[in-house]
Amino acid sequence: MCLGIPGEVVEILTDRQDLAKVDVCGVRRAINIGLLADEDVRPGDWVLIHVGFALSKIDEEEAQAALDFLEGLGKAYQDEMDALRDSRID
Amino acid sequence: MCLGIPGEVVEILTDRQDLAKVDVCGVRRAINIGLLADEDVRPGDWVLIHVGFALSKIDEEEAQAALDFLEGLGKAYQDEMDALRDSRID
Amino acid sequence: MRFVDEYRDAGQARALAAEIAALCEPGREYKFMEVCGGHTHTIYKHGIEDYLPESITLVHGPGCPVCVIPMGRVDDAIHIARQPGVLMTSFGDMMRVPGSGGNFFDANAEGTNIRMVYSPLDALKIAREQPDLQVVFMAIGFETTAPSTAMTVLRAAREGIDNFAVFCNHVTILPAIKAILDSPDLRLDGFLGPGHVSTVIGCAPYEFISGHYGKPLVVAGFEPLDVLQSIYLLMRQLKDGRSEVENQYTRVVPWQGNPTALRVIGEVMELRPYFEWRGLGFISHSALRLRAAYADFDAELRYELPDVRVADPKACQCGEVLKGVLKPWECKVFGTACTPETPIGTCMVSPEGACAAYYNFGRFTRQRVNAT
Amino acid sequence: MRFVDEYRDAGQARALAAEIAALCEPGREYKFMEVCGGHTHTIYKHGIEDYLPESITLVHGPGCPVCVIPMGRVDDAIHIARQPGVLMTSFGDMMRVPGSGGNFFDANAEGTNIRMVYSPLDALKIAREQPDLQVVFMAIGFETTAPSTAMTVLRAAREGIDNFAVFCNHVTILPAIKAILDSPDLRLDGFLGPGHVSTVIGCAPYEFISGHYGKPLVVAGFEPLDVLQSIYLLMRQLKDGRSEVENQYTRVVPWQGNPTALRVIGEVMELRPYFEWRGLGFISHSALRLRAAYADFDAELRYELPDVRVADPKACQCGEVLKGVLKPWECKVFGTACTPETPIGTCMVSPEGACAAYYNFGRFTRQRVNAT
Amino acid sequence: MTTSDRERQVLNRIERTRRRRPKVREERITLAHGAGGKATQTLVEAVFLEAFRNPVLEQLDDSAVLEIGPSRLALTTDSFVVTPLFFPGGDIGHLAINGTVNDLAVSGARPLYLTAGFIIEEGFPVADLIRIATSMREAADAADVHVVTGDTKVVQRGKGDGCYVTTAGVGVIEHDRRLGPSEVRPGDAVIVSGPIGDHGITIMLARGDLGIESDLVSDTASLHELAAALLDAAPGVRMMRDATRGGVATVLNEVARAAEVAVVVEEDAIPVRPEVRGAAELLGIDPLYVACEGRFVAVVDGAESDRAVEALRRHPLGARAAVIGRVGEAPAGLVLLKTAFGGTRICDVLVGDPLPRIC
Amino acid sequence: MTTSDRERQVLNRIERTRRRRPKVREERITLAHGAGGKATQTLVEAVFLEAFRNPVLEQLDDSAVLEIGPSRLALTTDSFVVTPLFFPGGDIGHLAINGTVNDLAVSGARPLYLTAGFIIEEGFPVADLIRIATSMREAADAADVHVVTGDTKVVQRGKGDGCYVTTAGVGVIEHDRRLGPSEVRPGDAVIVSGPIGDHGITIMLARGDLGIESDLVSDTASLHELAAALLDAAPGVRMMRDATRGGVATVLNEVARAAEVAVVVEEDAIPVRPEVRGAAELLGIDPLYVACEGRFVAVVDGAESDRAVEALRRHPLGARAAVIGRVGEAPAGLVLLKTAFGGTRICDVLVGDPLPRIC
Ligand code: SF4
Ligand code: SF4
Ligand SMILES: [Mg+2]
Ligand SMILES: [Mg+2]
Ligand SMILES: [Mg+2]
Ligand SMILES: [Mg+2]
Ligand SMILES: [Mg+2]
Ligand SMILES: [Mg+2]
Ligand SMILES: [Mg+2]
Ligand SMILES: [Mg+2]
Ligand SMILES: [Mg+2]
Ligand SMILES: [Mg+2]
Repeated sequence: MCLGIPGEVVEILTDRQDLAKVDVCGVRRAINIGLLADEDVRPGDWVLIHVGFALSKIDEEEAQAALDFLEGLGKAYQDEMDALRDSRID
Repeated sequence: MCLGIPGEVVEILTDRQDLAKVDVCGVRRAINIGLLADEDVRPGDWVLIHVGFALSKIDEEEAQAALDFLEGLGKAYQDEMDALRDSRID
Repeated sequence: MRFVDEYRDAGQARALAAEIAALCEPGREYKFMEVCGGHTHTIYKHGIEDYLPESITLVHGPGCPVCVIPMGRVDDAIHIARQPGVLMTSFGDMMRVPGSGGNFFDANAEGTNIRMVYSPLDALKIAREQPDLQVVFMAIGFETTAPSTAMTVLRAAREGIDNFAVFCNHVTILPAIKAILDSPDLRLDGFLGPGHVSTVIGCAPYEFISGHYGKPLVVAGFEPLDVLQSIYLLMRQLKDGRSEVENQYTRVVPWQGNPTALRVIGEVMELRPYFEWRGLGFISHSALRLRAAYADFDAELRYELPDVRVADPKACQCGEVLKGVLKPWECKVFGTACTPETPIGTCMVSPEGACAAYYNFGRFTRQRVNAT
Repeated sequence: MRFVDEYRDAGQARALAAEIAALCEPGREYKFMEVCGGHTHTIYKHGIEDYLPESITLVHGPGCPVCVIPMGRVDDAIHIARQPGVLMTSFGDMMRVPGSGGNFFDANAEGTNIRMVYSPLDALKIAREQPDLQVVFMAIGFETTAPSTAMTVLRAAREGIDNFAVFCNHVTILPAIKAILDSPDLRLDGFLGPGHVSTVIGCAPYEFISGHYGKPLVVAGFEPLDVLQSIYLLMRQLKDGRSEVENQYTRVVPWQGNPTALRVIGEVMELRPYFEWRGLGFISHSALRLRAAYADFDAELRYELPDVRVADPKACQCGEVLKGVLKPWECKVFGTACTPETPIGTCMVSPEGACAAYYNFGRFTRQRVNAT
Repeated sequence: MTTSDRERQVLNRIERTRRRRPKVREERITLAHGAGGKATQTLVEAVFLEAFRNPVLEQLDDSAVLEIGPSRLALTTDSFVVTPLFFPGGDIGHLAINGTVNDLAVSGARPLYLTAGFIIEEGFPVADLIRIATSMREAADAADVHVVTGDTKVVQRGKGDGCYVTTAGVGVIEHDRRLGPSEVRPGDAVIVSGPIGDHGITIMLARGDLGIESDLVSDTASLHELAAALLDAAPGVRMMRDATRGGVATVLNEVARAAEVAVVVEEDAIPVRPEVRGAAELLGIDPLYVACEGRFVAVVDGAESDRAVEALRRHPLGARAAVIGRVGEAPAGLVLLKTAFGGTRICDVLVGDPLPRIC
Repeated sequence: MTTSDRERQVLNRIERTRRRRPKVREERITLAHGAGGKATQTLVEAVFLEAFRNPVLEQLDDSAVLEIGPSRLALTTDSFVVTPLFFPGGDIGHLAINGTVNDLAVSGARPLYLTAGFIIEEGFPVADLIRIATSMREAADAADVHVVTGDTKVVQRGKGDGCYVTTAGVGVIEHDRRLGPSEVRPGDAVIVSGPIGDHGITIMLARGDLGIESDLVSDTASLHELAAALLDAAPGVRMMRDATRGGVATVLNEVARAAEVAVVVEEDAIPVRPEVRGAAELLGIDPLYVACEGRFVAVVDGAESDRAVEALRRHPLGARAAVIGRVGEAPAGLVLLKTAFGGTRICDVLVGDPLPRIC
């Protein structure tokens, strides 16, 4: 019910400024962007889609930061595992 | 369209005096006898049925008279034919 | 089946045939018109012509109520059926009668709801049971059928059923016979009178035919012996030099008709000033409509009808066939472009239409029977 | 799939799992409630529990909007759908929720016309295109979904579409969390905050939880790494002795939420004095209804509702499951009398319901995985 | 040229027209296309035969006869859309089994295995479905066949009419006789296995809207034993066909056309129950065109007709079997009816059928 | 008793419940009964299997396998009620042929002859009917089968939905291997013949009411060559089944239950087109449950899995064939999914299906 899917805005419909064509993995749907009226949505932006409405704009910098954190963690863990394995081999 | 079928009245419906149950070769239907209001239709009478209405009561005497005529004619013809054949055999 | 099977005896038929043959004057041709499509049907269905000498020809008349409905009326009916909420009802015979844009089945295929009923009372019953529907009954038929429609309207009025209406197309037989008698291109020796119409109107109304026009008329029943006997009676009149109205069908037709039925028709309906008959054109005072007192039940008033006159297809010669001027097979499209499957004219639709009866039952038989 | 697949990496999950394990104090049990059914679904669908140490238990919360709809509201919806000309619409999740006399599919089998739509705007579109229908949209959902309903009502009003109405069942998340926090029978160590609700209401409203109740809350995304990372953040807070509202889901959730959405909700809807939640009973100020200004679009006013309170089936322990007091499998009818095929309670219907998620995805896995 | 020469010319032109390749003139399907008469025939030939054309299908027989490995098999299918679903003497379940069994049986096959596909309307009572399945089982047991595979679909309310059933069947042909309308030749005798029209009239009355009451019951039955008995008794069986939609008249016309013979039927000899006749007269229809679901028409060597009828009469379902006519040479392609009255008329294929949805 | 003992007890009780004889609890048929999930299964077992019970039907396989004389034949049927009738990549005509050909092919038979029954709604455009028949011919030619007999019914407007088609098919089994889900054993490999879910998603989007655009086309295709190639390449083929209504997950569950094995699938290994995934995410459905009409699931001896996949990939329809999992011993009767994330979950039969009328 609270399902939210990220999609990329590919076009703002010229005849209906509150509608954007959004692409999800190659399928497209007109999504109402009226709830992002203050946000200046443009093609190339990513939005979170919920029951035909865009609920929020996805913040790519925040996303990158989170991924960086996770990757750092993952890398550290991997290094540790490798070290462990190496130490065992020794 | 002007199809008329003879049927035998088997019952006057008690709750609807303008309806009679009529039998045609063993199948039965309620038939409106309102057009025969002056004729005192009773079980045992034969009527001519057209689109759910009885159009006339069948006159059994007249029917018999016609049949008698036809049979007389047929018999005379048959006798003649027989005579003809007999005369040929001779 | 009583009152039916007795009148189908082959032995008696042979006897009657012999009598008829005996009445033929050598070298003379006889032409009798059976007015009623019911007779046309009987003649072909039972093979009555097999009993007749070559010199007697049966000419098919205008008495098939389905055949005489003009295209425009079919279009009007479909127009009514297209109105929202309308259930159109009629007798099965009407379903295949072509309008200018197809028949009732075609209309149903495109979304109308047109259903066959056995009786106008059944249409009224649907209206009573389904008050959300507007039930229209397309009434067709001669005086035989008009009383049933009238009775149904009376009942609807009595019960106050306001979702019921009649699209009235009842026609009267006498003006049509008169039109034929007045047409210059047809020579007839007498008429087989319409048996079931006569149960209602009786026999006296035909006296202008035997009197003014000097043509004998025998009111005839619908079993094959009835028809043969009626021909026999016609031949007798000719032999005797008489021109009378006779009643062969006495078991069913009282001379005075059915006064109740006539009263009911008169109460509910009145003559139209004129009405178009398919192939015959406009004939004065030849059809019935509802009286003003029953205007509430009159579909012609309830629905705005296009009421456009549609010309018969060029190839159609139904008029000539209905007037008896042409034999069905003489129509240029008979059996090729016009078949029961793809009828161009109405006479090919109703089982009582001359073209349909001849196509379905009659063709080939006379010359081929002995081949088998 | 961008912003999705990146958060499903098994390697990073192992790293996070190691960090989480490292934060566990020996001998201590941790209980975190995921408020939102979306999280419950993610947890079972991706097998997140496989990464958690035995000492951490995830407790499923009340945040599945389908699960909290009481039987009486389903009955009311079916009652509306039974009115002539009504097309009832709702999200697919609602179709199988049992009312006292069956679910929407059963109602349809008996003659109603209840259809799934993807968006409330689609319901409005049907109303626009089929003016003969009365289209009712059964609105369900938390603050995530309420703005969409509100926007749809605004559009209907702007366009003057008068054959459209909303049967409003929107609920608000905070009173439910508060009810749980106030319930005596549950000890929790923290909350995974509902990510998509928070896109609308933001993070600040949760501060009473970390403040007044002293329980840490992390607003969490819905991919499995989001959930693991949020658990990690909760564990850190516990380790650090902090109790704060944190936002793990910063790529989607702004701290302040979506002011436009909040404004739209406020314009169209107002809090009800109280509302019944399935299993939880009546909760004050926990649901929304249309404001008087939009009364024309309010199905509760347009149709006379039976509005009968229906007691939950005796065997049903959804209330305990929704409060996190019972694990799904601890309900006496779980998996035998109550299955997704024959649900007794709502938690077995929605894919986000704890019982459904556990039955469909979770059962058997923990102990059997290694067998294969 | 005399009048009768002209008439003969016209009639010949008509016969040529009748034999022309059929063409569907309508833009939309009407009920007539399903009624089993000319419109159905035209649709089948113009659309389906045209699309699928192959030598087996071209026979348009009750069953397709196939050589698979060393076996000769018969394969057939029918969809059942009767309304009402339950009627005096049976229900759609009986029809669905018996209809397919009969198509196999009249092809000379021993019916073995059936498939069943159900298209059910949302809201249909499960109890009625069970009743239909139970009837199918009963009928299958009676016919000694097995339903070995099936399929179930559900369509939205308003997209169906309760339940439609499609069965297909496989049988094995254990003799090497060739059967089929084209095997018929002049001198053969035409037989019906029992009184005609019971099923069609029963269905029509069961709908209730005609207000006609009767004690009629459908004749639905499986004819495999009767067909086998006939094959045993008369080596000169030319063809059998169950007289379903379109009735006996339609079967006879198929024979006349396929074999290029005249079929001459004696009206008097055709067994018709009085009630069938009564209902038919009331409604203005002809029993010759009314469907049976448990009667077949057979054509046998004229010399074997007595033996054939005796064999049929020994079976309860054939107790009123009768020779109803003979095959002649001319007019080729036509069915003639000698009326009880002593006249002769044509008996053509019906254009429309007043009885839709009878099976 | 510890918590986890208690949990295990509960779970065992559930498994016993799951295996109980199915009972239809509803009084009326709902759309779920036709969606191919649990409700369909229950209806089929409780009503049809109960009524018709015989050893062949009990297999509930794609086709019934019959011994007729010296021949081993496969017989199958399916009714097609898809809406819309015409969709990207095909129409009901393609489905009706390919569906039945595939049921024969995955039974290990060489498809030979088909029957076709049409239930057409009054008013249906004749041009559309011709289009459907033409598609059927195309598909039949491609599958090298012949439509040898058929039937046509017309139902009133409002009693149908344009056109329903029921096909039945006969094929011959020219080898003596036994195929079927109960032949599966631990150690076997699970294969799908190509990307899943294209058909179901295409149909759902083709209805237009979701407003989703895509370039997806149905995968409808006839799998007879692919099935034959697999049989040739891998003597250890245990079973094949086309993944129609209910999708791959439903087939896998049938295998797990019939063979009393655990089927363990790697989520990562399942070929799914991005567009299918996108549409499925938007709609909240799982491609594993979405129908294909041109893909099968096969289980082969684990040692032959590479050879099997190579053989499939040599055919254009199998270009993206892949091993998606393995068969284990326990938990018997269940399908487990190893998620890309590294977790494990159950993958049960779906109760309702969000996609009615897809075939
Ligand atoms: S053949 Fe057709 S067009 Fe010609 S007269 Fe007869 S019905 Fe009319
Ligand atoms: S098993 Fe069913 S009744 Fe029990 S809590 Fe879960 S949903 Fe409710
Ligand atoms: Mg047959
Ligand atoms: Mg058949
Ligand atoms: Mg048949
Ligand atoms: Mg199937
Ligand atoms: Mg219906
Ligand atoms: Mg299959
Ligand atoms: Mg099948
Ligand atoms: Mg199949
Ligand atoms: Mg058939
Ligand atoms: Mg429809």
